[in-house]
Amino acid sequence: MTSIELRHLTTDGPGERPLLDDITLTVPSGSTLAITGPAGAGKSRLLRTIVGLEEQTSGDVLIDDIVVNAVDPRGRDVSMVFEDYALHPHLDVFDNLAFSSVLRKGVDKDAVSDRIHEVAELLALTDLLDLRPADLDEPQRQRVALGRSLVRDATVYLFDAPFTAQSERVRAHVRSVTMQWQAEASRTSIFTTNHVEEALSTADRVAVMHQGFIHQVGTPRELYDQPANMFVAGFLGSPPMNLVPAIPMGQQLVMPLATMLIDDDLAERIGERSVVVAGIRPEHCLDATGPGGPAVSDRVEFTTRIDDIEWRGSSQFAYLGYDIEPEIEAVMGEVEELLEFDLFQSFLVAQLPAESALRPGMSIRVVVPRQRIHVFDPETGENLTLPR
Amino acid sequence: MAGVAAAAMTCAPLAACGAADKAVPYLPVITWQVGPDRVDAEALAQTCNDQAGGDYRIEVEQLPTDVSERHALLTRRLLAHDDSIDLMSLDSALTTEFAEAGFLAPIPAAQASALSEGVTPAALAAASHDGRLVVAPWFLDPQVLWSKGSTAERAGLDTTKPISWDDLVAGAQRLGVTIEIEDRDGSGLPEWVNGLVAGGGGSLVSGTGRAARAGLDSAGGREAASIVELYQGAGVGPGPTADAVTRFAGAGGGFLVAPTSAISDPALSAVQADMRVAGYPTVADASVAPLAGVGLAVPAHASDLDQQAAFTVIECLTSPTSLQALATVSQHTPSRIGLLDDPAVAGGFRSAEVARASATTGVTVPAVAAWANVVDAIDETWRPLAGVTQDATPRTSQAEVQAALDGTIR
Amino acid sequence: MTPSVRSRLWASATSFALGFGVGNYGVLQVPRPDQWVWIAVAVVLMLTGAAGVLFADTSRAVSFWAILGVEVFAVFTLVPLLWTFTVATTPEGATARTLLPQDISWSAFDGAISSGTLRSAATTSLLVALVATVVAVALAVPAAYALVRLQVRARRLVYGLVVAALLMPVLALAGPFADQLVSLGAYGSRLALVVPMLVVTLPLATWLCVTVMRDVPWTLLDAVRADGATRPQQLRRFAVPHLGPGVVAAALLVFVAACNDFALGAGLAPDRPSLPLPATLLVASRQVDGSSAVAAAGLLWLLIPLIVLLVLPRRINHLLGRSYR
Amino acid sequence: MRGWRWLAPAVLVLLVVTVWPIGRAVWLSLTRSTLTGAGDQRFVGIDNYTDILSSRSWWLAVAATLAIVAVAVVLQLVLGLAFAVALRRLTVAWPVTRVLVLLPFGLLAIVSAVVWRDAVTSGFAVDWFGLDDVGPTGALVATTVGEVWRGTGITAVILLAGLLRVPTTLITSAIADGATARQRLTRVVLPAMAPAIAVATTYRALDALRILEGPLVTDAPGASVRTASFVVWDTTFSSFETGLGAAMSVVLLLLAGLLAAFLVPVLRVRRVV
Repeated sequence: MTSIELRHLTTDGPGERPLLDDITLTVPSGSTLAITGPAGAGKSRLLRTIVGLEEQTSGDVLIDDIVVNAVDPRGRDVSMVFEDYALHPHLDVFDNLAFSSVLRKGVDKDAVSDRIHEVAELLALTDLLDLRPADLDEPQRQRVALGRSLVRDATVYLFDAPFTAQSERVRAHVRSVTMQWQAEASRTSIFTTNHVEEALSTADRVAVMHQGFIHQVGTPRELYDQPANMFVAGFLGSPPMNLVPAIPMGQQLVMPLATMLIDDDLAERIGERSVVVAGIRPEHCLDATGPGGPAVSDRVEFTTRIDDIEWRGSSQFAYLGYDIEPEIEAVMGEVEELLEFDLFQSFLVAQLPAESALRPGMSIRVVVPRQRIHVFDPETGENLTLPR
Repeated sequence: MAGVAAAAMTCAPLAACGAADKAVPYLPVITWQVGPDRVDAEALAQTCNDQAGGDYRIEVEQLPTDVSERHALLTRRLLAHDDSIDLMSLDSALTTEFAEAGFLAPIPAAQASALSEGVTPAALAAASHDGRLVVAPWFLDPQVLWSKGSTAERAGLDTTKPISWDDLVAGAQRLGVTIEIEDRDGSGLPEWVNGLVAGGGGSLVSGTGRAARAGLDSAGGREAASIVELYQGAGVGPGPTADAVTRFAGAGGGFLVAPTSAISDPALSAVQADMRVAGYPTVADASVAPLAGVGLAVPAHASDLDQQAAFTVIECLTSPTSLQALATVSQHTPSRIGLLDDPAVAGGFRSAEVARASATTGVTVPAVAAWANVVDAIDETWRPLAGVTQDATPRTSQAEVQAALDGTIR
Repeated sequence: MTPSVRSRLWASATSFALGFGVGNYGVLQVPRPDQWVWIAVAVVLMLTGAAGVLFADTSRAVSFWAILGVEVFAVFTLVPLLWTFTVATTPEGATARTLLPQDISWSAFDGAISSGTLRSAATTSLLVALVATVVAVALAVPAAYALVRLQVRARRLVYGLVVAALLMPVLALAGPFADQLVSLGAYGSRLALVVPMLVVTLPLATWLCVTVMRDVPWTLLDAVRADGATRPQQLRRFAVPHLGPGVVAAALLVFVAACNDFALGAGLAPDRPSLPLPATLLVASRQVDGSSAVAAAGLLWLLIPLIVLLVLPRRINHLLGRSYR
Repeated sequence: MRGWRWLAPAVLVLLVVTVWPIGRAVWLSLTRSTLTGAGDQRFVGIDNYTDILSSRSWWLAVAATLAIVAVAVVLQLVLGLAFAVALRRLTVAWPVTRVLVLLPFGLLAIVSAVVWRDAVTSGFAVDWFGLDDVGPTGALVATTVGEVWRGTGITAVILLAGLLRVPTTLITSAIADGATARQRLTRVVLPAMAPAIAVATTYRALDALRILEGPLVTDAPGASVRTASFVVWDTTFSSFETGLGAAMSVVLLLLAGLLAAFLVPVLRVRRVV
């Protein structure tokens, strides 16, 4: 029904770095965008700017192709769920649910009441309608906040971390209810989340945001398979991608534990760089003797000792330590400092099947499909393996 | 008592101070609380101090001018057994209340007869309670009619005999002069009403204690209201005011209804020589002048020694010399009216004849404990004067005064 | 035009219009020298309006409505205080007729300081308030502790009693107290004022101390005790730093309240030596040049709360705000 | 019951200093007596009460008092709220406003009453607003305004504390939902700070009920408007009619109790200990 577009949205902060950094985004009508990123990335601010609670320094917000920079929140008609719920302590749940809907004149009270009951049913709030927020627990309050937004008939829906308080079990349900409701009327929505999986599994498209900057926007699969840069690569996935320093030496890339051959294309892109960063997802580090291992043909392989094993029920993580030279470590340190994000570790994580009998202290032979290895520029973070 | 304490305090720390060797002579310091009358208390005290030759020393302290404040303050101090009161100039109107409250030390029998000798009956009554003298009668001023120069003649009034209010108002109106009524401390209006009611043959209050009955809703009361109405309607003056004397001395002033002592007011110094006196204006036929004065009283809570000294002071203050000064300097009518016949006084007292007559025919305020509240009640109902009518005022005022007497809400 | 710009422009317009109105009324209706006050206020308001227009389109996070409100608040608060000052500095025999002082004469302040009556009254007030405050706080601290921390049956009843006593018209008790004192023969002594004064101080002290106690991090006490602190150590390490400042602030407020009590002091004392300052000022106000003396004494007396406020502004505001909510 | 050991002294003293005089008032109110002991003192039963309750002047005084209370409370709430809103947003000025806001409350009520009376009888307000002789009633109004002035600061402090407890997201969320400024005030801010408003109202109402200084300073013979507390004062300490004064005191206490009993449930005042 309604699309949202942001053009070069920038908000200056108190310091050097802007709070929102030249954000350009399009959320087509009827689609869902998830914004994910570490705490302090500027996600909430972005939502608040779209609603009109905060003003940008430059750039435009467009709702339905109309620039709404000078329109107040009432005029933008956007519904927003706040991270801390913003429930009215003096109203009971029913009135809280009704609150946003009855602010405008000419509301059909009966229709609203019906919708409230409907939404309450969906979010398991029916028994709580007469209670006040003080009597509810954290997840219930969050559901009320969510419900308040669902009851309302707005052009666009913004959810600030809407599922965080829900227990693992309920979260899936609440999420599906919300998404279903969303899909039914093909409503446009944006939600933020700290949970990478949530973003990947729920939204049509995902934006990865950090330091006020959108690093990449795309479908979940695009993001996962073809991270645009080192940050996106390091942020998505759990456990995160292994990022190791690598030194190009002619046709070879020397990594702490292994050495991989590089093709001409990649070699050309690496160019004169003396150090790059190689990224390998844990699930692509396969036990050569385990399932899938032997089948890999174009492979990089190495043998090392297992430092530790973490058993996760459905799988196991093997920690494989390595050493790097101090000057390279210094370079890595600088990158982390610039990004204000912990990317590098001094070990590789390999995901092993749950039934694997490998134990700490034993030696393991690891194979990695060569095309699964990403190579990044350590300074810009650019993914050198992506076709241009 | 206070004096001893003070002496002891100052001496104690100084072992070598002069009086340490010999016994400190007891010098009672008598603090004399005086009201806003025209008595030159300092001078009288000085004279007595000189005469006493060190038996006591009088210190004068001034009480508030306003009658209800003075009443409230004195009452509270007496309740608190304030030792800064050894002797007080007590309005004759308060005698009953204070005596009933047990605030007043009875006059020693030895002095009582001397003090009441030759005192007019009204003054004696105003100084007594339950047949005992509780206050030393001092002066009781009758109100008289003062006029400036030939004003009375020009108004066609015969000053040799009392003039009626009707004639007085008409005369003043004709001449375009005012009739000022003095009210130094806020009790002027009740005293005026009291006098008018009595002149009309009634009495403001009859009976005593809680059995007292207000007599305003009567022929006398209505007579009084009609005169106030007449006075107000003629526009010949603002009624009882604090600055009546000043206004009388001014250009528009013609008559002044005030006590005999008014003439000694500094504000009248310019016209003093030219002032004439006549009896208090009559309501019906009789001239009934309001009588108000001051007695000397000693608080019951004072120590024996201080009481003794205070009574000695009273003896001095009521001595012929002091009363003479009272009559000739401040023109107060001494309670011992016979004193006016003394040639030494007769020359210096301006209104002797009128005063002598009025002091016997005049009327004091009723001897009821609730008089202070009656003052408030009359103030409430008779002010503003423009609102007084002979039909309504006596009735409403009757209720209020009765309530004040009964101690119920007004 | 963004919403915040619009809001600022509205604020500016209001401020300007208000300033214009004030200025015009002042010029037309108010004689000098007070005219200058009106003009000054008008100028400030109109400048605010102009500044609002100038700064409307900047990203500065400032609300011109708030500035306008604070300006009105300042005028509202300060004009009567200025008038009090003017009354206080009016020369003897003159009557203050303008808000701005015409001739400043400090004689009323001199008089207030050197007057034996006022000095004795101030001493009475301070003395009575001090004793009543000390007694009340000593009783209130354990009571508040019990109300906040311990299991007390009828807690609400006790609390209701405290609140009722706090809000009760004290005047209603003055008469019976006076009657009692007279029959005990204690009417008129300074110390006799202390017991009635507890009616003012004790509920207030309890009420404020409850607020103080509720703000104390009690888990810290548990931690200190778990660490094995002895009683004196608990007192030194926990009670003094965490309870001390709040109780001191509460005591100061109680003290000021007791100093400022009128009805009890005026009813239970003749004029001396036990008449406290507020009641003495009532008597003084009826005398010649009384207003000047009253205003001067009032301004001097204002120094006590002012010092308390200046020393502990944050805590006092906090305590008052939290107590009465 | 360990708590009572800590509580008992305070409660005991409080009971002694309140219940004792109230009891004495009740007993005195059944007699006709004076503070001085002058006049005969006797038991009159409920005569004093019937006198008071059937007295027109008493009920006029009560009506005047209630009118003053209502006006004072409303003015203080409105002004206090406006100032609290302004003060909250201008945090830069806090060091100054924090002191300024409570300064009037520090001025003695009697001083405020005297100067406000002077302002309208002979002072600047006469010229500013072209006042003619305002009389005792006008002066009483002025001192009431003075009381409003004194109390507005403390009201603002209470309301500010309440306002600061309204979560900011509650307001921003309402803005996001498209609430107008008016809706935000009436539907979000005021309800959320209702406890503070309730306490401020109760506290200011009962405080306004007991003001005595203004009426004392402005009273004149024949004044048409008097307040209940003034009448109590006048009866007890000017006329020294203790019996009648005690009866009035009891009625005044009942009046305060009724006012509280009306305000507390209506405003749902509650403060959880």
